[in-house]
Amino acid sequence: MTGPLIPMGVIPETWNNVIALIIGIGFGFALEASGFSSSRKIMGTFFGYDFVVLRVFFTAAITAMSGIIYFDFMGWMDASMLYINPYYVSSAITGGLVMGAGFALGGFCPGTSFCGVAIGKIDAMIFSAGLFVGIFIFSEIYPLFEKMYNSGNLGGAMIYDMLGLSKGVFAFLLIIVAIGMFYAATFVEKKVKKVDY
Amino acid sequence: MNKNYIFLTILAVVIGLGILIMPETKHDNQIKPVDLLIAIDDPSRFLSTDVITDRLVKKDPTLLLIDVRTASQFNSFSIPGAINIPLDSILARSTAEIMGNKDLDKVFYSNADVTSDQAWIINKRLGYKAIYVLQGGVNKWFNTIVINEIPADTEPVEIIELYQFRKGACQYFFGNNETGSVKESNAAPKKAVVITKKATGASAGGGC
Amino acid sequence: MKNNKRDGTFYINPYLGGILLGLVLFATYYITGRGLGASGAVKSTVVTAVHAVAPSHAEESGYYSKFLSDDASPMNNWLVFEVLGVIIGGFISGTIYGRLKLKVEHSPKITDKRRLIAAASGGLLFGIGSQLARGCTSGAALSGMAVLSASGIITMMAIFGSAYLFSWIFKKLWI
Amino acid sequence: MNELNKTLRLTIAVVAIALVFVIGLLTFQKPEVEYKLTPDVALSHLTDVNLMVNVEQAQEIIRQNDANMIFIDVRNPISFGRDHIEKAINIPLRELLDKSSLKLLRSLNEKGKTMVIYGETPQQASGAWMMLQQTGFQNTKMLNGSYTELGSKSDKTAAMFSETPMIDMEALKTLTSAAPVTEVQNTPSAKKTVIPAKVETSKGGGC
Repeated sequence: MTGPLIPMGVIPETWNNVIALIIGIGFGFALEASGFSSSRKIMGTFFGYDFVVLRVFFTAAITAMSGIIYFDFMGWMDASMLYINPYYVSSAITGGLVMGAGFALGGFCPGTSFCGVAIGKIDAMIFSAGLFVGIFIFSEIYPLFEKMYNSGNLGGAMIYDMLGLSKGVFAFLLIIVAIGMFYAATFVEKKVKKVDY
Repeated sequence: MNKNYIFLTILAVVIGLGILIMPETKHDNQIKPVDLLIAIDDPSRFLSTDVITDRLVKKDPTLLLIDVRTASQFNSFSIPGAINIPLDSILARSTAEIMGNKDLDKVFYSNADVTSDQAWIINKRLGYKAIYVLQGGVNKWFNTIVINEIPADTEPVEIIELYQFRKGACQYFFGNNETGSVKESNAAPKKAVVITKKATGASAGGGC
Repeated sequence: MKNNKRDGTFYINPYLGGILLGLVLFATYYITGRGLGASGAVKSTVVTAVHAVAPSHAEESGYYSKFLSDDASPMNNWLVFEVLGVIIGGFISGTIYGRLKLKVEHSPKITDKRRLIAAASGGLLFGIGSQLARGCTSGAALSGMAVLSASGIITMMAIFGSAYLFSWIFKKLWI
Repeated sequence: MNELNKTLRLTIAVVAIALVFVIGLLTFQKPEVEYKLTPDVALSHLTDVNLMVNVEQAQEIIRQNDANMIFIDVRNPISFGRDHIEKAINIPLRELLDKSSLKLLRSLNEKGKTMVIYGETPQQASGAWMMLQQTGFQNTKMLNGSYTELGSKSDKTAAMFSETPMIDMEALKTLTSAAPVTEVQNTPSAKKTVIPAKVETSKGGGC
């Protein structure tokens, strides 16, 4: 049984929505149980009192990455069939910068805000409402961004290709860097004054 | 610090080392040798001359005949509507565009089965779909469609019908000696060209 | 111990949470061949809503029309069901750990109103940014990192870099 | 931060994941056969005359009884049982890449034997030969002819399989010249129109 299952036709497309719901439940549970439903806990990463975002984010990325690489090697999964988001240089960076500002103001990102909504955080609900409005505004003023949105398309570029490394070397470095960051985070947490939330 | 974290760090580094020493898997669309052998052993890739002729006469736009013989052989005689891709240029980039067109049934032919089948095997290995071989090649096509002996009246109905079909197809391609044949013979190959053009248009569209 | 679990302050080990999230992400890739996402669901909803209210406007607009096709409604989208699942999953976890409570969470130094205004503007910016970058933290950054795509890692660095910068500017909102 | 001190479930999870990887790697087997030639090289071998054996050469090999030349019969066992070249080894086409066949072929390869593949038709031999060539058996040749040809010198039905053009141009001429004169002129012109179509194809493909 080689994955990805739906593109390979192992699971019919009609199951798509059911699978989406189940995966969403897992996603929501993992986020909420780690504390991503609390904006103050999330913001701890940026002030150094609680690095939960850094830990969860990098552990998740490394787990999924190793899984994909190992499964690909063992022939259980065809990594070349995975969808790679196209890389548009300027719009990715600008979008990231705008999102960072939104992160600092709102204290949520879209996924975590839905988690906050689920447990009754009013600020999360307002954040989600803002999300709708933001996307609506973007769509309305899209002609202004159109040029930037479509410029500098590098397609489904891979980071290790851009850096001139092999996939294995980059993945290994990522794991080492992440472990280093985890230790640094623990160190910083001890130094920074605890914040009650 | 919790001792477990040291253990977990080591475990994570070991997993990372595994990734580091793992050779990168190559992803091409080539089918596995074992699957290729199964495909070679499966005769369903062979289409009979009558089937192909029927589709040619019906101007099937999804049919693309590919002549893998040399250009000189192609120019001296070829099945109407075919395009010429000699075997040695079967891996050229322009060929890949045609092969990648999923809407076309690509049928290789040569004088007999051998060269066309070799072209088929190479393309099958590269993972192309909807590729076939004309069974018997031009020789058989010529000797069944162009040259056909009138069966005796005592033959079964099927054989007589087959003869009539072949005779009709032959007249469609090359005209006959009855009056009014000039126009017909002129028109038929031209139409065959139209089929090819449609096909190429489709392949260009798919490639772009 | 059991009391502790129910009082709303219990969180699982963040590394365990990360592994759970990573397994969910891996399962998503293994089953569907695509990553997770959240902002895409909002986009689908917005597109559907605009299309329902002003169909001609949606069809003429350069952006909406990208996501409108004749046969399938954009609402019938993988991500919409996934986000519904996120809400259900969050609710389950909130129930287990006793965190279900209607409240506005903010620093004691600011008022509810200020927190809500900040949240609304944050959501707005996130909405705009996620469309520009073709995905949000989960869709572009996390899923992109799992497959080591350039867009994922660049977007992740841009988000966290600018969030570090802006969080010091808006420090008063948080501590 | 007391959640950081609870590591039992985390350890179990990480160990479980690592175990999946380890089990996967332990059960991982390299495929028995892999392509050793790129498609381009394989294609170039198709036109290599040194890798072909025609009927006369094959008959010569049989006469000389050269110990370094081994005939591989890829026909089905029934045909092989009925009649086959002396000392030929029967490996039916579908079993060509089976473990036992590969073992045999590899041992022959190591001994430096040249294997001549023959089948019912040259097309059958060609398929088996191409398979072996591409999977790294360089010491293989194909019989460019059918098995029945080996026995008799001129077998008309067997010649049907060979790649020599058998188009009776005379018949074609009589077919077209039987029609009025104008048509004779028309037919070549009609053929010419086929050629531009070919040119256009390469254009379209290159786009």
